[in-house]
Amino acid sequence: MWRDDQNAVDRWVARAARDLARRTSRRSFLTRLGVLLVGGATLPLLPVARAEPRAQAAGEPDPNTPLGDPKDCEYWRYCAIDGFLSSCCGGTHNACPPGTEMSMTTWIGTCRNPTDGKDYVISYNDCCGKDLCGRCTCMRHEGDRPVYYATRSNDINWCMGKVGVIYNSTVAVVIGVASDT
Amino acid sequence: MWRDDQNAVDRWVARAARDLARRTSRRSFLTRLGVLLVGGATLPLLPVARAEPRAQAAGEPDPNTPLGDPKDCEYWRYCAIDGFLSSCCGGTHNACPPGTEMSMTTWIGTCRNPTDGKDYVISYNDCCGKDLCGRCTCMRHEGDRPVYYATRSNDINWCMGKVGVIYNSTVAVVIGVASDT
Amino acid sequence: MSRTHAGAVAAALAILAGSIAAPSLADLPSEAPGRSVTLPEPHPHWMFVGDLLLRRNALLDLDRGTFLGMVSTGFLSPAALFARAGGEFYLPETHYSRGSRGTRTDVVTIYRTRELAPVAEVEIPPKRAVNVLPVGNAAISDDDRFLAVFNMTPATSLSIVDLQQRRFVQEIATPGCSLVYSAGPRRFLMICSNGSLQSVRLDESGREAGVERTRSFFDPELDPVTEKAVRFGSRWLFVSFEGNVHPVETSGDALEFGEPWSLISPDDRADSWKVGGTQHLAIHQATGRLYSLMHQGGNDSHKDPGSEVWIYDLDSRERVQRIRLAHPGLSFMSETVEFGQTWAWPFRGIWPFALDHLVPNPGLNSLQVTQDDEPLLVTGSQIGGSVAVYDALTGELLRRVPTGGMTTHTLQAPWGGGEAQP
Amino acid sequence: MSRTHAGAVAAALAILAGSIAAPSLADLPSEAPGRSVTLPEPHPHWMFVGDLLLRRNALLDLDRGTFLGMVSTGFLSPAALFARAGGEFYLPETHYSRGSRGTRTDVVTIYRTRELAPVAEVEIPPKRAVNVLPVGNAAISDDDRFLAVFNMTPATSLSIVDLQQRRFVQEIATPGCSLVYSAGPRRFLMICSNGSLQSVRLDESGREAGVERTRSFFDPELDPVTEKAVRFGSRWLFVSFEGNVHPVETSGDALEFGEPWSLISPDDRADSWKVGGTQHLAIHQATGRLYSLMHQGGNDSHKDPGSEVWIYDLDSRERVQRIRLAHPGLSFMSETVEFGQTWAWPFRGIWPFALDHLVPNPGLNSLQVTQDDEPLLVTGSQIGGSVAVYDALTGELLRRVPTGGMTTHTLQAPWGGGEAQP
Repeated sequence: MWRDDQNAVDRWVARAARDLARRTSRRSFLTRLGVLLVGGATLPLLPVARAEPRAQAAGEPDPNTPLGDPKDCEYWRYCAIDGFLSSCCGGTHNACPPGTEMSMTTWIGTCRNPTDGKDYVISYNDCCGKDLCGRCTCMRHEGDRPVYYATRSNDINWCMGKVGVIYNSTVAVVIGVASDT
Repeated sequence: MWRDDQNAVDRWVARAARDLARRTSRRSFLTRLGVLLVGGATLPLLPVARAEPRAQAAGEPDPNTPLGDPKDCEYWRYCAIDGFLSSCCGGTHNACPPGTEMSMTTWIGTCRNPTDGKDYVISYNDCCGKDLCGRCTCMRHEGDRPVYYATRSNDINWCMGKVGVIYNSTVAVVIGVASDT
Repeated sequence: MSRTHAGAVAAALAILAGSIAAPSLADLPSEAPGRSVTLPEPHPHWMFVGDLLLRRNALLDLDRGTFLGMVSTGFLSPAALFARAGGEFYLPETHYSRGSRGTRTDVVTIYRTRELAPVAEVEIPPKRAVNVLPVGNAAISDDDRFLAVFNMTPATSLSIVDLQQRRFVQEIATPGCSLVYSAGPRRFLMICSNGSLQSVRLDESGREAGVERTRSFFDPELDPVTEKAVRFGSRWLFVSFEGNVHPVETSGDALEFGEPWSLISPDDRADSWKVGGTQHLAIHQATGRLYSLMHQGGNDSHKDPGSEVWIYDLDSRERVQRIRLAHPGLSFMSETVEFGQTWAWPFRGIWPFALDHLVPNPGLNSLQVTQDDEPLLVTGSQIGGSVAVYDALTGELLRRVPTGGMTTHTLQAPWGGGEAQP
Repeated sequence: MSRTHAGAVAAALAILAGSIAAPSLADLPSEAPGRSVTLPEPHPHWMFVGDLLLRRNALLDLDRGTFLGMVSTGFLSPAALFARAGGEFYLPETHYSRGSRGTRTDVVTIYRTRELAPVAEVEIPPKRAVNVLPVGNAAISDDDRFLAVFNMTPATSLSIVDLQQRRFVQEIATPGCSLVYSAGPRRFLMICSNGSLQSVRLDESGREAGVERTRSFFDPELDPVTEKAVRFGSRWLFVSFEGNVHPVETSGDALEFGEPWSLISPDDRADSWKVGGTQHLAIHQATGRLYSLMHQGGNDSHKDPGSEVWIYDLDSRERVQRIRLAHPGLSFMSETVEFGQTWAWPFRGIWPFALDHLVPNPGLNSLQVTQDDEPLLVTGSQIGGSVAVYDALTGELLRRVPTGGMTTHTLQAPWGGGEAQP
């Protein structure tokens, strides 16, 4: 079972890497549920994501001192995110909340860092194993495709395999600089 | 395990029978969750119980042709009920919804049948094994006591033992005529 | 009534005897606890309405507006599968031994419809694709014999269940192809990422008997078909983001692609009308009418809710009717007198306001049509627990029916028309 | 980071190499996926807030108003138990093998606090009392060695768990007595239906070493004490519906009942002030102040939400302060500019209305006090996901903190003051 998952992950990353696309979103169904949970269902006593465009948040020349607000949906790394921001759920922009496990099957996007003007390959990993966080819903989806085009589909719950299918939140991890080639 | 439950049920009924009380309610916590589910959480697109007093509903001389509305919280048998009415959830006033199991540990109340003016011993049995029905919340509780006074406590989930603890709805079953002695 | 129930009742009556008077003729007779309702034969106007948040599917009587019962589905199991015979239905489910953690177990639970109770379950590999698609995650062979469950780990495959023998048969690897649709007694279709279809044939024991790929018939990048395909007899209709219908005939040995046609005229396109929704297509088999949920929107709006239903004649391929959709929830105005009176603040005050001011339509995400001779069109909104019921032939709004739920997702009306819906 | 993660990352980077430029000095370095946050040492101003609908307890930082993490609790597991050492906490949980059906399994899950992750579990008899009490369903011996879980089937008993050896020890039948409170390293208290207390003593192995009943000290019919007792050092305070405090000294070998006293003066009683709520009592151990949630109501209002907190000095038994409670939710006014903008109808329109018109207080169901030298008073409303934070000494409202949840139930601030709260 695990070997199977591991192979799946490799196949997966391979497919994703061959299919870098910009500003594509995922799992909007979970986000919608999230909006229900966070907004509709508990209205009017609940917080909700800042989903309206803001002044462009700054990037970080030094990842240890990030500029911009990683709890803000407009933070540069989130250009293709869709879900609850881990940084509002007890985690950070690139680490999962305590007690959750990061999925290794991910959607990969490309976002421009406003500080150095470079495009970075961002991996959007889900944090799994605990129920919906419900905070900081962030939907920035374009180019969504049906489930059979999996690397581009936001109807898929990327909590898969070893980490289980229960979705909590999402991080945005810098994997490298996108080449122009 | 089952023998244990059976004994528990017998002890239970014995205690309940020795402690007939009028218009006592149970499990208001579930009802409150219910109100959240049915009212608050999904507002304003959901139905909610008719919990306001109405013209007194009639009783039934013939149980096969009940007068009064068993989907109405004011129906005479519900004088001590607290929960979702089975009759709004696919069941009837004295039978559980399809696929749910009736609990045998119950709270017992005494209600007056407006038709014949007699007091009847009513057993409020929970329907268990499926999640909250969420329809026709009916709270008519007085005389609630703490959990250690179990036969009078509405903080207890009466889905217990063999039928499991998952609560769906509640019925009101005529057990007999209450004696004046 | 089970013996244990009988026992407890006996105990109860015995012990209660002391405080219960001897029954006189006029008294109501004692009733037996322990009974649960059994449903009559399913009616074409019954509908299952899925709620992903409450993890349940509610069964409604659309004529009487009543709640007939429900099934708890577990985590993200949006659609049940229905035997054409009608006596059973099947739910692919995913459970964890400790709720949200522990050991994952995937099963196909077999329900007897009239009891709404599980009568058996077949364990399958814990690889079921977990998403919210109303169709395409599982399918039943046309003779009710085999059930195919789509797996994604993210490696894609099918798990085949023998419904007759109640056992798991085999997992069939299907790299590059996803989802599953029934096409005959021993054939399932899948959609591949290159825009082609794949036929998976089974032998009499349910084992793989051959896999064939078609040419690619659409561009998954430029104008992909949605997963929410609809079946018209032996034909499957796949509809693209841009509203192009791709018919696929499955009666022959090889699949035949019909001429694509468009649901959207140049004028409508100019007004930026688009197909879209969570469950945006349905067909009334007897009249050959296609119901499509429509909205006005831009690119990537293929999942936006609809404001109208457009009805097409599948023979002439002409639009024969437009229905502007009503709000699915205002039915509760009829209950406003009591509505919310007993709620805790703040909900008490919100409902009256909602009635006065919240007239805009939430947009409809889901649509379904019943298969009898007096068909009903039903629409639901993702947010809220109510569906609107229309006469599917005249488009007249008949009533609104509360679901008792928090969200409305998959709509299923499998009974009537002689066979269950795909 | 686990090896499997490392492996996957390696794979990812290798495969991605082709499309990733060689890093130059100015570039952001690649980051390692797979990391999860570990919490610092628990702070006295951290609080767990339970949500029964979402089946979770959220951990909040009351000073910074941040969300530190959460635990999924399963069906109706309102309160965790905290080791005084602070490194662990324990959740009695009930799970079914198929979600809402199948085999029931009850466990005590052992969490390491800084990871918020289960590190072990002890299976106990599937008899756990399933209710919403914030206290009384389980207790830890004062030396952190044994955990007692209250069972109700409806037969009552205790399940004893050895936390050191991580194993279930024994079930102790306790007919007529319910709930459980810690009173020393080897003694638990229970409340009996006749208004007395029962001491259950354990031996060093956790097995029953003796059970004694006290005289009945209250009338369960006329003026019962609530289950929400509070502990003040070695003394337990049981408070009745009518506001009478019954102190019980547990330091000696035998329990000693102190003189009852009243929280409600004749004048206040004339104004029909009553104690009440879901979690209506808390004590700040260092200052000996008792915090009581109060409301004006009639009979049977003992679970009505409160509008004020009355603070008493436990030495003088005088009320030293009254705090009129603020709304726990209006903190979100600070987010109104964005609030609901992205919601689907109808919620978009409701929030502005709520801000303008829904000023009345929802009533507070729960209350808690932190145990440090700068204690915080926290109040929560059953409906909604926000808590109000006050200076527990001055009563000044400091801030409101969102919980991310739908309902607010049990509040727990076990850290600080040198020991966990009862």
